[in-house]
Amino acid sequence: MISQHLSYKPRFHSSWTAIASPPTLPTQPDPGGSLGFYGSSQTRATQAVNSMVSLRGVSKVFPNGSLVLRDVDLEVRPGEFVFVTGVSGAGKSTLLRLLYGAEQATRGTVVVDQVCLFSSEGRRPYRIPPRPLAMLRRRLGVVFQDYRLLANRTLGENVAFVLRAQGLSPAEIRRRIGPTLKMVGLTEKRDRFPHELSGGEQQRLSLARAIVNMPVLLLADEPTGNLDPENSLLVLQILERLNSFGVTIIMTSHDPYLVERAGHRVVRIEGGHLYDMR
Amino acid sequence: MISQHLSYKPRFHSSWTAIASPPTLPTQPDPGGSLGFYGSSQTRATQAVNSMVSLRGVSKVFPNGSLVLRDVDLEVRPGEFVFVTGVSGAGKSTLLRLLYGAEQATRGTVVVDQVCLFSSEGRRPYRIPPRPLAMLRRRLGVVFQDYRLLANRTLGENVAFVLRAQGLSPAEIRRRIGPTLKMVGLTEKRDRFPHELSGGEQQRLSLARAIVNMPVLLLADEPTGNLDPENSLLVLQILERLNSFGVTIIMTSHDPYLVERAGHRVVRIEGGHLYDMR
Amino acid sequence: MWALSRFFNKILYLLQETGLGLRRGGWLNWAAVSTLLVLLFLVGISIQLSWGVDATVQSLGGQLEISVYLEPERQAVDLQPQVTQLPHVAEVKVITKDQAWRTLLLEMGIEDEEAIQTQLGDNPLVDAMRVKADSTEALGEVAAHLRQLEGVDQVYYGDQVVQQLAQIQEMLRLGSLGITGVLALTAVAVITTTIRLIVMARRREIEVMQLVGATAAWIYLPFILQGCLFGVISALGAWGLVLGSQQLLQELLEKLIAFPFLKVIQADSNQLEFWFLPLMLLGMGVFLGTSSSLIAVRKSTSR
Amino acid sequence: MWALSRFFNKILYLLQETGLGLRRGGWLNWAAVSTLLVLLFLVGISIQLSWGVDATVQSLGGQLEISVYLEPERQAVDLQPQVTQLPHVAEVKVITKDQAWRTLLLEMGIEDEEAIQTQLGDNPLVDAMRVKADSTEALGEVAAHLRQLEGVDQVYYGDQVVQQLAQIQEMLRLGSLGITGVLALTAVAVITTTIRLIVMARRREIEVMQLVGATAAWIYLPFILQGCLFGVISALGAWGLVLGSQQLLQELLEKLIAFPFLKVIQADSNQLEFWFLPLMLLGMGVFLGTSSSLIAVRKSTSR
Ligand SMILES: Nc1ncnc2c1ncn2[C@@H]1O[C@H](COP(=O)(O)OP(=O)(O)OP(=O)(O)O)[C@@H](O)[C@H]1O
Ligand SMILES: Nc1ncnc2c1ncn2[C@@H]1O[C@H](COP(=O)(O)OP(=O)(O)OP(=O)(O)O)[C@@H](O)[C@H]1O
Ligand SMILES: [Mg+2]
Ligand SMILES: [Mg+2]
Repeated sequence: MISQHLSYKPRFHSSWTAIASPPTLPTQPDPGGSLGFYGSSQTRATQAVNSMVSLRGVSKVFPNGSLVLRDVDLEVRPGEFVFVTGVSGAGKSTLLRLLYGAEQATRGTVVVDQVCLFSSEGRRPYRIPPRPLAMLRRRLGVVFQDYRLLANRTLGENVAFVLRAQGLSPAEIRRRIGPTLKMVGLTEKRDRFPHELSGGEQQRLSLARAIVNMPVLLLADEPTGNLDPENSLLVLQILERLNSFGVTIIMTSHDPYLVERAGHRVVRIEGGHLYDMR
Repeated sequence: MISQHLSYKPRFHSSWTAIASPPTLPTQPDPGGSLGFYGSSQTRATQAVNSMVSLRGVSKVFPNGSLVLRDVDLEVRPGEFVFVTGVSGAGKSTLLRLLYGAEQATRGTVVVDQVCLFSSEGRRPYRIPPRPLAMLRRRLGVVFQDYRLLANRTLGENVAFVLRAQGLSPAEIRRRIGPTLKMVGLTEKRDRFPHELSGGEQQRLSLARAIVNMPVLLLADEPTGNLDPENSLLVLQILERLNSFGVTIIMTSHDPYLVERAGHRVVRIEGGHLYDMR
Repeated sequence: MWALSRFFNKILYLLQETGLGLRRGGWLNWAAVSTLLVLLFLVGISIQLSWGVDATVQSLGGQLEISVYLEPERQAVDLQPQVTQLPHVAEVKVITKDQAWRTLLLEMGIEDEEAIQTQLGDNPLVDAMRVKADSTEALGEVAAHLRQLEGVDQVYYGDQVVQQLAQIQEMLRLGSLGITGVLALTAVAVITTTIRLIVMARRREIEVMQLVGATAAWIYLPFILQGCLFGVISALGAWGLVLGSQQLLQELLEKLIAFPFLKVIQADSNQLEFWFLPLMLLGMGVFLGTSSSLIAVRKSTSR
Repeated sequence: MWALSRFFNKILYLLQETGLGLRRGGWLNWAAVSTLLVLLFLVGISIQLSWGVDATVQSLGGQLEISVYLEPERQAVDLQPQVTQLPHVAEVKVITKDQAWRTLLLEMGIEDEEAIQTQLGDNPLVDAMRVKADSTEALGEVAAHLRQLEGVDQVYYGDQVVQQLAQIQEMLRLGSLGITGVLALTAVAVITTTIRLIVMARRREIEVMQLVGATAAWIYLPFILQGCLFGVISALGAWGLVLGSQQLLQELLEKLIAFPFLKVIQADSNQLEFWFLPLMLLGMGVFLGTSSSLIAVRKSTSR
């Protein structure tokens, strides 16, 4: 069922990226040398093929002065499955928020799926305008740590919501919701409201919403925090199945056993730095 | 620091319980036999000494028809430490909510700290009136699964809040907040707002708020869900220290390793029934 | 074909979303509608009232005359055509000195025909005209013109009462204008507040919408449609209330005072004028509703 | 001692909580205050205006007289004391038939003293009195009394203008009463809505307060205090606006029309009447603010 939306093709399109022409990855030395700022498109193209997420020298300082990330580099290739670990308050959520544009980096370059979200290179910092950001977000799936469900919409509407925001037909939306809810085991609760769900059920609903539109990149912030071991494993299996279809997955987790068991790439944030663990 | 509020004395007072005169534990056979309903005060007194929480034949059916608890019995003695486990959606949170009066049982008797919250015995169901309920809640501490922090108050105010609701003097409140925040490791973030905290920090704040008024009974719903193993252990240690001072603790958890490690009493909810595991 | 179906889907979405907002909004909608309704009603009533008072004072003013006394030996009938052609003159009535004297004597109680005939010879009066102007304001102008005519001795128009009537009318006009203005301002403030509160109450929802990739237009159009709908509903309701209260006012006035102020009601649906008020209310409601939601929404547009 | 300090702590808490609510509420407070302010202002202005119009019409009505014509041979001075004692009679002026005849002749242009003397002998007139009533409404009553007096032949009072004036005054009174009523209703609706929205916006907070054992009074008193404060602030603001716009209106009136309607302004701060309006606005504001928050809060009280 799921596989039918899943014929993965790396995206080279982005007509508007060309129009907006953001400063693209200037940390990479320009091979042409003389082409200057706007001439580096070739570098970008090569870059784009082998990178889904690319952070270069990214620092994040919050307005209240707390320095969360310092000079972080991260490359995630399409189709990878990456665990992000670290103690509570290390900056895992902040890292993911930079990727879906909910926070803005203080310095460095953030590129996701060939779209530059932020770059402090160039004369003044470039920040992605609202419309391209919305378009990028449609290709992402996010499981928020605090779920962010819509309190006054039923489960079904909460999931449908993402698809409706993209103008899909009601019939198409109906067709997709069923299998997605089934995957996370919430089929019977389709017409309930979020406050009528247990904590773990809310978390699974959040996951369902993130995957219903078949994202190219799934950012899951602690998607198993309120789940028992069996359900955690189930969620991990869902994510791994998606990953096997070509979806890139970045997931944070506190559960060392889960991380251990999965055997995927692990990065760890500690003291603002990012360490590759496996 | 903490120990100074902690000289634990079992409470026999409750002048207003006498006034409200709720139907008290009629499931217990009346030893006097002829004293009838209001004569069972002696039964209650004996009961009260050896029980902090007492559920008798409690069932909970939600308005939408889902039956979560069926005919559950539970006795928790003062000073006990009880883990409640079960898969996601089993009814753990619902059980705790019955104890702090956020949900009302459908059938059975619920008594917490010698106060009857609900009883379906007698001609018609008894439900605790708002004022005694508020008074009972002041003696409880609750860590909510979804934290329930006040978004527009700083950390310090969020914690102070509980004490202010009881009319303590500002000086006294200030004196108590410092150590409590220190215990959960949030001293430096005292003047921040909840949305400026990471998920785990919010969870610890919720814990701080629950313990600041030295409750006689602490109900912790998944207090380590968003914490890394080290912090989880820290939280467990805090709870155990409180327990060693005489505070009764009922905690839900999904983490089998944590439950294993702690070695306390464990009850498990499965299919609406409550099983004593250890 | 694909583009068309997508467009259709979008329209459907907007309508559904607006409908959902209305259904889920509950009493928030009623707050907005009722506030707007009350304010439109007040505006409508004050307009109606100012029209009515205008018309009433107008008709009252029309009954006020200018008295023109000619020089002795002048005949009023000679001057009459000249006077009739003056601007703003509505009616000219000639009173010859004989008529005047006869009336006077009769009024004094001398009813003996013979005595009257005797006295007529001694008639000390002059010919006079009563001139009516077409509006109260024009009285002064007409009087000024009359004074310049040859053969006119004295021109009296208006006493204190007339002047004060004109002043009352002026005051009423100013007052109703002021009240209308203040009410319109209040309306804008209240609706903007209400819609901003609705947006705020759905802030979390909007946040999530932005996070899953909805564009600003997509998010805010339903709100704007909602505001527009509020305007339409309120305008219709307000018009109904205005019609109802008109009837009531009319009945009350007819009972309380003997003289019916017919000008208060203008319920002739064939006239163009009849449709002016509902159209104005509708336009005002839609404008206020839409622009208020725009303002409310504008303030919260960020990413 | 302990109880006292606890009580003091509670008061302190309430004040702090109210202050916190105000500070954190941001523009929500301004929404409430501005709505209430505008409505109080309108009420204030409409009351002022209705007072002004009342006074104006009163003074105008005071200039209207009843003409009383006696039977021939009756002396007006004989009747005068009797008339003066009638209820609602403000002033009585006697016009003997000699005076009247002389005036009439003079008006007719007969200025020759000798001719007048000649004519006086033939005086066909009767003695008359001009009676002023203390209010326009009393004219009818006074006239009826006068008609019953012995020796009175004819009583004339008021023409169409007088009647219409009384009717206008009646209409104005009705209108201002109606508008005041409608505005008061609007005020209650708007403030209740606003405060309920504030409560709703803080619903989560209230929920948490209940869950940690705060009693209903403890939770809701700050809201009620806040509502009361809104009332006080709005009333003060509204009074300022009324005073300001009074000045403006006065100046405008004085410029636009020659005759100053002195009754519109009553700015004598030594008079008790001067303090009536602000006190009324204050009372109304506090009442509306407090009762509205009570209503708003009542609706959301549950556990
Ligand atoms: N908006 C903000 N303003 C200021 N500081 C912030 C803000 N958001 C997060 N922080 C701080 O940044 C640090 C990292 O937060 P983050 O949410 O990324 O942690 P995390 O690794 O996700 O932790 P957890 O595992 O507990 O969720 C924390 O110390 C937090 O207090
Ligand atoms: N207000 C409600 N109305 C209807 N059903 C509810 C309501 N609250 C909870 N439920 C249902 O009751 C069941 C138990 O919920 P509860 O929150 O107690 O689970 P839990 O054991 O805490 O799960 P988790 O570990 O995921 O938090 C769930 O299936 C949930 O859907
Ligand atoms: Mg986090
Ligand atoms: Mg739970």
